[in-house]
Amino acid sequence: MSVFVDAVSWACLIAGGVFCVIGAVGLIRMPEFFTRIHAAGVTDTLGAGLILLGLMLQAGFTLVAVKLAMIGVLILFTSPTATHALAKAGLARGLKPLLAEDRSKPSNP
Amino acid sequence: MYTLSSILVLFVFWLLLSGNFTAFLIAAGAGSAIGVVLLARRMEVVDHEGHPIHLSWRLVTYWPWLFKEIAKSAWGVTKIILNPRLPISPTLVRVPTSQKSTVGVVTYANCITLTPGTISVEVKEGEILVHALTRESADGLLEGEMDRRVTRFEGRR
Amino acid sequence: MRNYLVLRVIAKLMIMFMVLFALYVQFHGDFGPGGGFQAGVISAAAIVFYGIIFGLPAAREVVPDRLVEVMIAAGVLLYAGVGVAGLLLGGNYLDYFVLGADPVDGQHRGIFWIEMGVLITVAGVMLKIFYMFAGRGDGGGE
Amino acid sequence: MTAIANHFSYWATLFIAIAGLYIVIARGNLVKKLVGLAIFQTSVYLLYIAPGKLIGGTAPIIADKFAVYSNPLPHVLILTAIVVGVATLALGLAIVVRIKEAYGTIEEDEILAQEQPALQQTADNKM
Amino acid sequence: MRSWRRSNLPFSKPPITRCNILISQNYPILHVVVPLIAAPLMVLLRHGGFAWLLAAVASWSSLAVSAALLAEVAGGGVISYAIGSWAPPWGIEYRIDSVNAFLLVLVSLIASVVVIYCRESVEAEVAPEQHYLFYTMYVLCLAGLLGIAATGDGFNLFVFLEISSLSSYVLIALGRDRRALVASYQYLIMGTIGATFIVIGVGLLFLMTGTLNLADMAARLREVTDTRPILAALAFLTVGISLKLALFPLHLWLPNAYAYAPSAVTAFLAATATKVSLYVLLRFYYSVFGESAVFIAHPTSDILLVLSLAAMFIASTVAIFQDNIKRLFAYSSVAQIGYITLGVSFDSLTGLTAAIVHLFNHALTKGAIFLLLGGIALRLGAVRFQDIGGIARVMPLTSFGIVLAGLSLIGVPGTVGFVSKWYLVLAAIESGAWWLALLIVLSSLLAVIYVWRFVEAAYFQVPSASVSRLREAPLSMLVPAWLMVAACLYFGLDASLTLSGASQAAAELLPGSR
Amino acid sequence: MTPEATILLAIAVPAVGMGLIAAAHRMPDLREAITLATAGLLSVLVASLTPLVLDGARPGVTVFEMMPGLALRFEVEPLGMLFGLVASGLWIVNSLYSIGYMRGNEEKHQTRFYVCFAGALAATMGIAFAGNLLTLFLFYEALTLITYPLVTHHVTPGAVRAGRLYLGLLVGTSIVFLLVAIIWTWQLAGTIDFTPGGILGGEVPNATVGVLLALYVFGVGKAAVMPVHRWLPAAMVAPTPVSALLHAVAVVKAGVFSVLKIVIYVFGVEATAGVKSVDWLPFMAGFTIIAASIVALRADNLKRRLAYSTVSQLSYVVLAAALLTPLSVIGAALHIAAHALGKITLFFAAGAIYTAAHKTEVSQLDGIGRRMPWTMGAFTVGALSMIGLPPAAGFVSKWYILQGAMATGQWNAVAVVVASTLLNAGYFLPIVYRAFFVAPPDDGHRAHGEAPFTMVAALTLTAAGTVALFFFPDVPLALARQLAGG
Amino acid sequence: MFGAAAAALLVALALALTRACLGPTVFDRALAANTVGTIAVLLLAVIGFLTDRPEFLDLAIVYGLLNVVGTIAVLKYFEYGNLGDPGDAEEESKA
Ligand code: NA
Ligand code: NA
Repeated sequence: MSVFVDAVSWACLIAGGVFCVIGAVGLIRMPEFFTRIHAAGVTDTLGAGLILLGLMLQAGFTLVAVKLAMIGVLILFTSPTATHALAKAGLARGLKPLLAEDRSKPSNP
Repeated sequence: MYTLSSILVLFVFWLLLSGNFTAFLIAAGAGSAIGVVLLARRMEVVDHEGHPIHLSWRLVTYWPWLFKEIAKSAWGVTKIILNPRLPISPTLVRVPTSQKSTVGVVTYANCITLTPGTISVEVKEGEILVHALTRESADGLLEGEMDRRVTRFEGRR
Repeated sequence: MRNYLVLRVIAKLMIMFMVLFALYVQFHGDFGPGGGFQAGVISAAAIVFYGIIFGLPAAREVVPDRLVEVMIAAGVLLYAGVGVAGLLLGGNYLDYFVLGADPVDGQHRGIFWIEMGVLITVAGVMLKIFYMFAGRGDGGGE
Repeated sequence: MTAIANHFSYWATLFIAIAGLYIVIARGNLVKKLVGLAIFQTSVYLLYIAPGKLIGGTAPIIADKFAVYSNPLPHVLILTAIVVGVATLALGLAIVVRIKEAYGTIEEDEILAQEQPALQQTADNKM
Repeated sequence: MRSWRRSNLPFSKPPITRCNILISQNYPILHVVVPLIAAPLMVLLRHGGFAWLLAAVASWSSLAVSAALLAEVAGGGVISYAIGSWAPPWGIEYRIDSVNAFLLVLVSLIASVVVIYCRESVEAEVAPEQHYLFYTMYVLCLAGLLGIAATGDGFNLFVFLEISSLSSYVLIALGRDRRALVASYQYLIMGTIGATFIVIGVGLLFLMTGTLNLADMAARLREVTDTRPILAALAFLTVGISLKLALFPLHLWLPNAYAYAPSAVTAFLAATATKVSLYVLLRFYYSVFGESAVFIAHPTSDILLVLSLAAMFIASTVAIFQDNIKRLFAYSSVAQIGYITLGVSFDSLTGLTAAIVHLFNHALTKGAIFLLLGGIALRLGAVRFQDIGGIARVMPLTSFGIVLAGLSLIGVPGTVGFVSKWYLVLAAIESGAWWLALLIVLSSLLAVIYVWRFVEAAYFQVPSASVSRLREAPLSMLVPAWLMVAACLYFGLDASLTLSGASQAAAELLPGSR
Repeated sequence: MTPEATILLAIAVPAVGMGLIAAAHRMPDLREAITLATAGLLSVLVASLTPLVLDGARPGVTVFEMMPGLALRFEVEPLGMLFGLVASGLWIVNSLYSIGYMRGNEEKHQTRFYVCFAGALAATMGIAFAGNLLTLFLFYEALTLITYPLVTHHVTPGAVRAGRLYLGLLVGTSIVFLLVAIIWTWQLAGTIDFTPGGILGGEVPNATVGVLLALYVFGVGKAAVMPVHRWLPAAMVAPTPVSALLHAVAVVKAGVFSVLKIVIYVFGVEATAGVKSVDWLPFMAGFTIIAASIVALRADNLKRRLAYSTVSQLSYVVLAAALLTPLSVIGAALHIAAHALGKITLFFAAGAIYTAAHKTEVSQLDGIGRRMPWTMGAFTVGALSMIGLPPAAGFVSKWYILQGAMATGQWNAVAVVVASTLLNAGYFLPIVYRAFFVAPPDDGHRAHGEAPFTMVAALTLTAAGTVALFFFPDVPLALARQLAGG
Repeated sequence: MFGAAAAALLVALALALTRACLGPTVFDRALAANTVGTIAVLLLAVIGFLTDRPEFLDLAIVYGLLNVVGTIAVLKYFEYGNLGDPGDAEEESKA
């Protein structure tokens, strides 16, 4: 049991770390601001979630796990909020997204 | 009503954090919960928006679906990032919303943002302006699956 | 920004938990110094968050300027007062051991009140700073 | 290992300190200078985070039921340094705000330019 | 060494006999605590007059406590006081010996005199709603300076340094000229860089020795083999402290700060702040690193010597060409600091005595001058040469006081400046460098020039209409200022007290040469 | 009254007088009365000490310790006694003269003038009775500062310039050279008390002695050895009583007094006699004597001529001290007194001419002796004393100096004295000749007589003194002999 | 294993910091800073396990809270020019 949990938790940690790096790579690779937000999302969701899950598995059913869960919930609530605020502010301040297609125009005369 | 339930929720939150159950800490927790709610009333943030207690039990069914969606779309974005050609087709799109309450709309908007590949840029009357990384993810959103689930999660009052 | 839907809802959700978490840190920090500082920062951050979303006037109504100043002073006074109390009870300055029936108890009490002083001061100072700058400036940066 | 950690903290300290100082010196904008100053102060935290030989080994925060903790705890020191840094930054910004109100600018050269005519005038008066 | 609360354990349980309050036992901390408590009280009460009263009481009690401490250690004793009864090196130790007791008395004395002066001066120069803020910062600055002097803990020293620095930035910014803001900003930048250098230096020593207690650090440094970080620490500390004490060429913040601060602030800071920084330098050089590590292993002496000479000549020369008289005397301060560091550079008992006694003497002299200039600023609004022509006719006491203190700057016998010069020249001759003795006295001729610029402006010009209307400065400002002038003359004629204190302190720092 | 109290009173009386004079600034008559009373009291006090000193006593008093091992100390020895007598005595006469001059010329700031004058006397007494170099230095600087307002009395741009030079040279040299010399002495000998026979004897390397002597001689700028003499002619812008103070009563006398005292009590006449490194000093002094005389010869302005004459005469004292023989030391001491009496007479006369006739140039003095016989008579006596001819005091002092030089075979010095005597005659006798034997020009100037009575009385008194010193040099000679006897 | 996760997080941190330095717009920097914050929170949690000091979790929570407040403060500053504007003028609400 403990070996199995350990293995899963290691896997989660590694995968989480990898996703974090991938998100960060995306942050570098993406051509402009709005597309970069999507890349950051990978770090915020899958990366963070997997690492926290891995740690929780290590902690077992303890207070530490509760706190880790709390961090998870915190990220769950704040990350999209901050991201949304960023995107909104960018658009409001005249940042033009690089678009392949703009389907918002018709309803926005 | 909101006040009492808020105090209760905060007190439970305290106990969860604390893990220590000495008389002093429990008393401190109760006192803190009451004090915080009093402060929050002063700020006028104790209402259905600030304390959506009515939604709590529906989380059980909604969150697993959400996590699955997040994992799926995150994997999609990962593939794009790792693809040397970086096959993106950024798209702006307006997504109609069917939620009745502000909490519902916010939940929908945040869920859109939370799933990688789509971000809500502006929340307006009856629709959300969404920026999608690819046409496909925009199309996926327009199918309305998430909208329906959030509306169901929001429930009818 | 009170009409900024997403932020408003999230802020309303978070603020109470932030303050409670601050108090949690405060009350559980009595074996480790620094609890008061973190608690002060978090509770001030909660008010600042409120101020950002609902506007400076609203924040000023919840925590008036005069209260902020009193907080700063009272916190420092509390800190120094604990020190003097140790001194008056026959110990050295900031001597916790003489504050209770036995040294352990005394240390608990001493640190608790010290940390309380720190919390109040730090929260006061952070708010003071926020109030000082929130109303001014028009994008002096880039 | 400790030695490497120590040296790492030396170099990191040095790097951040120089970077911060560079900003302080090179930038003419008073706010940017303050940002540089804040970065410069950050270097201190790094230095104190890697204490090689603390008296009594690790610094306990919660150790046993009742333990003696010693005062030179790195994180207390860093915390204090942060408090000092925040206070300095806040005071600096407060002064900059008042400079802006008094001079209408926060660019160093423009402020100097405003004071220069005054100097010129005193020189003329003396003639 | 006598320990006031001797403890061998990390903490010691003192005998719990309640209410055996011996206030005198707590003297080593009280002089800091009293102003520290006074500060928040002022903020709570927000009343200018009350704040002044509180500041006065705090300053005077600090003076009384400091004097008692000096009397206690005058015989060469050391008082060790453990904050919170945590025995050093675990806890923060306050350590009073004849060196810092001397400084404590100086700082609290100046504060006590200046605070009387503040009543009228601050009324005129600071907006009424900011009076309580002024006095809050004043006592905080005092507490910081006293704390720096008293503490035996490296990090605590940094904290007090920042308390005093931050409050002095505020005090300077309260000046009514808008240039005060820029001066305060510049000082903030330079001062923070200096303080950060100092805390980096302390941190390096902490890394090497694992202790922050200065006495303990000194003992452990002897065992450290890797000397490169220690050299780095020495360099960081030297540069940092030099910034704070405005050692040439790191003095750039000083002239504007002194010129545009409120008069009382200029007097207080000029008389105390740089002096306390100098104490820190001496403390680190002699008590922590040790004389041999600083002066024999490295060319510290030569560097200090060159910089001091540069300060003496260049700053004095620059002073001559100033139009703003406060700025003139600010540059003179930079030059005078050069004299002090020159004394240190000799690394001899006489040199150190000269440095310490000049530290005291210059505090009196500059304090007096800036207080008196404040009187002119009060009446005239400005202290520039073109405005003060013939002012001696309408403000005879103020002008004559400045002349007397100016004579002390020059080093005319019968003033404290002469005593300093005597010992500096003696130290130079002792070290075999009689050419240096000539340079010392030559540089004081520059002081003759700038002091005489004032004399000629004040006495030999016909008062303009605006000057003729002026009255003598109010008594509450004249009395403190003339107290300082009188001290300049008294300690100039009878220097046995100051010299015995200084040589005792020097001997304390340089135990080998006693 | 104990001698100790007398010494302290001698300094305190003029100091208190300053305050009283200042207090009486609205009542000129009372003010001048106080001045005269103070001067008289001071003379009595100083004179009362003379018998003691003549009997070989050296009354002294230590006031307090200024720095460890360095006390503020007074001690009366023969040279100081002599200087004190001259200064306090001449102050009476000078006060008398000043009253006439200041009122006659309607000078401004008269109170300040009398206050500073009294202060200058207090400082001079401190110098005369100084028991060690530190005390001497203290009062030396005090004298410079208190006389500064006198030099700049007229507050004209010229006066301010002269004041700058006065202050710059005197304070500058004293701080740069004298102070360093004193501290060096202290470091070498462990004491700076004036001790008969000197304190540097033996232990100090010869070269150091030479350097030290140079520091002292040029450090005492008031002795006006070239090239630090320039302040003296510049200070001529001051009113004549001030010039008298500078040239006769106090300032320059304090200078040469200090040099002589330092040579006798710090270096020691015998101890230094064989030291080669001090040989430069007679040459420097001799050069000053000759060079200043030549300048005086070419000066048309009367006060300027007198000023350069002073520069020249002062170096007699320095030269005499530098000869390092007992006889020349007697001559040096006597010359201080003789030159004081003679030069004050000359300045009084110049001031009287200016007050009565508003004439300042030598070339304007044709026939003036007929209108101002008393004044020009006194002038003649003073001139004789300067030249060193009987029956004037200058003869006595020069005689001793020459004897000292010849006894030790220092023929260069003899030559200097002889040459300078000729030069002195060359620039003084023509004035006497013009005054009495050239007819006054018919330029229609208004007729004038003598100057106000107090002035004439004063200059007559000093001229009489000059002659008296020739015939009755007993007291000064006795004091000077004690000096030489060691 | 915690070490590997920590190393990965450090790499991610470095990349995010690179973006923060590169910009080019303020919003890019803010985005990068926000990501840095998230990574730092995770790093703190991992370090807590690595050094067996669970109190780092509290630190992580504190950091997370401050991160979001900080990001929003920066955005508000750039959108409104100051932090205290109530922003009532803006029309967005549907509630
Ligand atoms: Na998304
Ligand atoms: Na997203």
